[in-house]
Amino acid sequence: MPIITYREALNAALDEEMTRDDKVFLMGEEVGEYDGAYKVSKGLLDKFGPRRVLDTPITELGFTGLGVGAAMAGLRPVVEWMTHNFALLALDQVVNNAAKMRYMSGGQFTMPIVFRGPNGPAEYLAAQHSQALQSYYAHIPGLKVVAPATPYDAKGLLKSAIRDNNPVVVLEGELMYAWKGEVPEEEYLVPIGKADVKREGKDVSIITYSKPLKVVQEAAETLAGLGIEAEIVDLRSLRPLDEETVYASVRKTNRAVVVDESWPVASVGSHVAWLISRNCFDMLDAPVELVASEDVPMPYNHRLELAAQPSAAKVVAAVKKVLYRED
Amino acid sequence: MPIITYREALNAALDEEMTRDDKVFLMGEEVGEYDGAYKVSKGLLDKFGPRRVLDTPITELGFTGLGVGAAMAGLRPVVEWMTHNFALLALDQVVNNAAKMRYMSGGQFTMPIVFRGPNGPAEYLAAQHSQALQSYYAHIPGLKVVAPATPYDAKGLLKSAIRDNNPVVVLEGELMYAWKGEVPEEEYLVPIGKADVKREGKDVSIITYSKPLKVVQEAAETLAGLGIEAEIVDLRSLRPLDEETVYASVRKTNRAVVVDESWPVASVGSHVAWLISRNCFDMLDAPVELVASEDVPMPYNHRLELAAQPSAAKVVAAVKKVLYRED
Amino acid sequence: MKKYDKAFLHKLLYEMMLIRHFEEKAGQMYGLRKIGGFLHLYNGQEAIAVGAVAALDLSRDYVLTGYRDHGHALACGTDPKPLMAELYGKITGCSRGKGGSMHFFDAEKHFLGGNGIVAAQIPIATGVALAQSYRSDGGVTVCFFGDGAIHQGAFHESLNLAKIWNLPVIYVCENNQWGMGTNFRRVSAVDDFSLMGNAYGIPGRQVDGMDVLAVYEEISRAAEDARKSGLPTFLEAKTYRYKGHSMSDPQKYRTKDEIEEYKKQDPILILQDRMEKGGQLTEKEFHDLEARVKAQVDEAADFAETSEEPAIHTLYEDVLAD
Amino acid sequence: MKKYDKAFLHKLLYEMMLIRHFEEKAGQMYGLRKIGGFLHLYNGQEAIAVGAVAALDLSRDYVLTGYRDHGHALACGTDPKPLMAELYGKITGCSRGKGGSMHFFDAEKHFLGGNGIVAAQIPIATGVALAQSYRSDGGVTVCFFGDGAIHQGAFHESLNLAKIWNLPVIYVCENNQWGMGTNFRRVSAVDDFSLMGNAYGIPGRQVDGMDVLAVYEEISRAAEDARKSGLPTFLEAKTYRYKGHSMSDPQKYRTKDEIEEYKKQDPILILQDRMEKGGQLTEKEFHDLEARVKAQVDEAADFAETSEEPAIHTLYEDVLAD
Ligand SMILES: Cc1ncc(C[n+]2csc(CCOP(=O)(O)OP(=O)(O)O)c2C)c(N)n1
Ligand SMILES: Cc1ncc(C[n+]2csc(CCOP(=O)(O)OP(=O)(O)O)c2C)c(N)n1
Ligand SMILES: [Mg+2]
Ligand SMILES: [Mg+2]
Repeated sequence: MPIITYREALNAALDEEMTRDDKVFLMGEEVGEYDGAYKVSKGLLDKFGPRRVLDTPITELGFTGLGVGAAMAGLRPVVEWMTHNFALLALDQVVNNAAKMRYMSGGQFTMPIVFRGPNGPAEYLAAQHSQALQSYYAHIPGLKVVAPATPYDAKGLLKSAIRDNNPVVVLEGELMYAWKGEVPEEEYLVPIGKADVKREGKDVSIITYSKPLKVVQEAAETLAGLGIEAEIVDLRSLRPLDEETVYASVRKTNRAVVVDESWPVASVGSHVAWLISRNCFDMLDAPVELVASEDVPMPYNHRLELAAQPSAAKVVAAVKKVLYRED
Repeated sequence: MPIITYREALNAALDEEMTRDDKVFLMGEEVGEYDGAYKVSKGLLDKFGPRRVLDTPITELGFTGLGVGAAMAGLRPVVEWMTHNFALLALDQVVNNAAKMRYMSGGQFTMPIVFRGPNGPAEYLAAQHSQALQSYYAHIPGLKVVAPATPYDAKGLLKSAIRDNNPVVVLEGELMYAWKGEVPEEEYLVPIGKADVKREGKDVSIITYSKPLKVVQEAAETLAGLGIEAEIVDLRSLRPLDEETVYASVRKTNRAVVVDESWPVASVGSHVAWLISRNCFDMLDAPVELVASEDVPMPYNHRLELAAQPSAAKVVAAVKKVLYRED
Repeated sequence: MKKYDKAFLHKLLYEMMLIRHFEEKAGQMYGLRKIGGFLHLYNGQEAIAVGAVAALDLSRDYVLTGYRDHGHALACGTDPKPLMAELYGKITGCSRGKGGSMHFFDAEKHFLGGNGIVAAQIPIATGVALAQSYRSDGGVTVCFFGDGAIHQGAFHESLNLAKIWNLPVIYVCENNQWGMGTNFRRVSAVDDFSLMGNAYGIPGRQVDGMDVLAVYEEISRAAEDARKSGLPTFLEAKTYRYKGHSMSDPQKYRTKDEIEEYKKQDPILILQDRMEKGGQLTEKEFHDLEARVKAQVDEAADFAETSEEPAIHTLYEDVLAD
Repeated sequence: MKKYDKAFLHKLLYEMMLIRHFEEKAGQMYGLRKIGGFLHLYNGQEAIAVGAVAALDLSRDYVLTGYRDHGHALACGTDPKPLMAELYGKITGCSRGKGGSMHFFDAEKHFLGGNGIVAAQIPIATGVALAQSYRSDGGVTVCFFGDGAIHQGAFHESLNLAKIWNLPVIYVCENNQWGMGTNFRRVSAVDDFSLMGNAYGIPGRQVDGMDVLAVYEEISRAAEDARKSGLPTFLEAKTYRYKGHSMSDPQKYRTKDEIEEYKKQDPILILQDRMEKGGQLTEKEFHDLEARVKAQVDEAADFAETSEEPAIHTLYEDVLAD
């Protein structure tokens, strides 16, 4: 199978869906002539022309709202936010319109729109440019939220998101764009709402999604060296959440660690940790641990920045804790 | 002790703090000549004049940002949002500037600003006007978040918020403005970060805050009739969270139900439920239950609207569940 | 006046009267607690929705507005029955009882709401126009909003986008003088909103919003521009709101005299008077119109009254599409 | 030229040279990976920050800008040492290594940042001016932002507020032609931004942003207006960005020739030339200035290099004030 980057996988998904359906178009800052701030849309303007690839001014609220209107009128917009940090300016349109239009109208409208862009910290970018904001989207009924962690999932989920008749938020990652993985030539979709067991194991379930998958995989290697077999559940989809796959894993391992790069309070991470605590109550041999980012804004200094985020060492420590193997 | 409304308590807090400190001023839509959309600022324009009570145009992002600047320059703004629903438009200024300015500048600035207004559903207002958005604020390091449920707490917490050198979000409630309670004549403060046991009991801990306190109190009465003594912990402050008071209660009762009127996913409610699950793991005789709003946008129809929210009946059912007294 | 045929003028008059009467009935029913929440009535502003929509072709054009949306839905031809039922929160309501007064929608009639967030409809409408331009379908979108909405950033962002992309959108600011209790002059740097298009190279004009034919003319012209060359237009329609902002508004900010003064310019009276003078309306015809309007609104109220409440399970419906 | 005294001109020249050299050094150190993340250099635009700040009295005035903030901090008189140390992420940095390039701050010098969210500083600066007006302290706030920022709703909301409340704020749009890879004409409905004040009754002017004295004059005049009558001003300063948007910008959107063309108008060259012609600068004096600038920047780099990394526990500091 060809090995391509996460960036290329997203690009291929856009390309295929734009080829398949003339209603699909891309809009956002620098998506066209600049080929995308992170080059996800590379070549699409050349291929599809300025009708289908629209460079916007810096007006997150405005162009997001235009996307909502275009979707109500029957198009299938893909709105690229240069990063999710900037999308806070557009949140009203996402929460109050995209997510609620169908409900408020008693089901008269579909809202086939995708909001996508990099989320979470990259490197040396400080507080305003390093937020993992998935909890804001996951909180809202009427949205779907996906967070692919591999090129395969990125392509398959973005294609599903574009075909979905509901607003779907796609969480990518600047540092993930260069990650590589196998992606088949043939067309495929990854369904929204299905978690994926990325590693099987019997001793502990590590539930994660998005960029932290990498540190979790590193941690799993380290743990294997200690004779601990971790199972890794990649949620992939945060809303809807595939609770059953999570519980099935915990039923097997009786221990769970959730790893999430957002802040801990009122987060997807603590929510999943509670769901497991409640729904696997009788199976749990230890409290569910959460490895989140530190509860502080992100600093610029790189050492501090790394210290603020989930790391393999933190994951290993949390696993040892749920196994009562603290040294 | 005099009995006054929640609205009057907030008004008194504003009045006293504006009297005490010329740096304190109020700005927002209709706060002046109209006496406030919900009359919280009644009489303040007459008393303090237009320099200290500013009617703004409908520009949530703009005037919130002005507040941030005024606070950086040494004033102590109280920004009233007509409701927290509309403040989604201003969230960027709250999250990216108010909450982070101190951190990004290495501690050079204080940010003495209060953001306040009604939060959560009232009646017959449908999806865009009925959101309980506390989880958005509680998620963010650099903010403080309070949610008083009685006139006493409202006055004491708002005064503390105004004196705090950090951004404090105050969550009020349209339906709570008419609630009455005892408020002393003498000045007092309620410290930010202290929960309050509103009812003592030994059989179950019900952890709640803000408007749901009322249905929880009703439920506690019903439960008392069934011989079940519920302890009610009113969090009052969501960030910082007084975990110790919560755990002390659960240590006593061994069972917990969290009641929160926001949506369940990635919420303050599910976070607190996880904290208890983790930190009282060995004490818990049953999984922690969460009574939240239904995971749907709010409908207009009143029966549906009530069905979407926490009710005394739902709380009673959850308590019975954690006591394994399901009928 | 001569150039309009009688049937057209009767239609305009009928629609304005229908809106007026619908609003009166809604106000009454609010008083009887059949309707709850915020109810923003359109009395006084009827000429704007009616005159504007009369200039459109709703097989391809679209209309969006804010929360004061009853008049626009009726002008688009939505049956008053599901609208009144919506106010009652019934399952037969246009939005199945989920939207209420602020969230009227009629996808079929190309009425895309109703929006409770001040100015949120401005970018959305601009996006609808983007879809029209994308499909080159010759359609036009009319976006209504109030004098209070014009200061929101969304207005500025949208106008710039509409201009740089040549979108067929007509922005109509219904300046009814008040945004809740705030006179527009108190919160606006300029008195003449038509200036505000200049910053985006968009032609701005003022129109007498009490004169349904003037509105019709302006929108016709703007729609033609939009269809031909994809040019956006910005229109300030001067009008007045007779009722309080919503039902709970004590209206201390204005005098009864001020209201009475404006009522002399009543859009219905103006048209009625002109038609009578032009020989296009007899007294009998007017009474017939009144009777028809009354019957239609009564029928709507009956329909609302006798319709079912939504079943509890509908709470969980319409969240997501398949 | 005659009316400026020599010391003043030398100061302007020195500051522009200091900024230029600081940026060159920062760029080099980025290449050596001493500095990471986004680094937005100010080369080409020095006349704007320097000319503007020269017209201010920073004992009572304030300055705010966006993420391309090195020049403004230096123009405000912040020592280059803590600035360079900030770029290195050191504990001796102006923001203790927490802010980096986009978040320079110097509370003492009344430099209030540095902001990474395009246009977010516009309402904030307007709020600083509100505080000045509130205290009637005669102060003025200057708010810098780019041609890309002007389309954000925050701009529109702020200008209206500044005008209705008569706030002493001077908005300076540094039109360097490009917002990242986007030429300003491609995303703007109007070519002449100075028009955009009209919608708010705010006087708008264009100024040659390569001419430090022209900028100084305009800001002096605007500051006087603001101090005397609390009037906001809007200024478009035409300039050019020599370097890429940030260090990772391949700059395919423009030609080398375009850059070279603009460099002929270099703000430092222009002033230097005028001073030489006016007899206010000898070759020796210029070399001395160069040597001083170089020494100061080298010293800053040494300081940054030899400063400590922040201790891990500082991660948890500066979140909340007491
Ligand atoms: C973003 C937002 N802010 C505030 C409100 C509350 N609000 C509802 S209507 C209104 C006044 C709007 O006035 P205008 O735009 O003139 O419309 P009119 O009511 O006159 O039709 C306000 C402040 C809101 N719904 N949305
Ligand atoms: C709200 C927001 N949207 C997008 C970005 C990403 N971004 C950073 S700088 C920039 C271009 C800004 O151009 P301009 O305002 O002209 O300033 P210049 O870089 O030319 O100084 C963009 C799009 C951002 N930081 N904030
Ligand atoms: Mg109005
Ligand atoms: Mg620029």
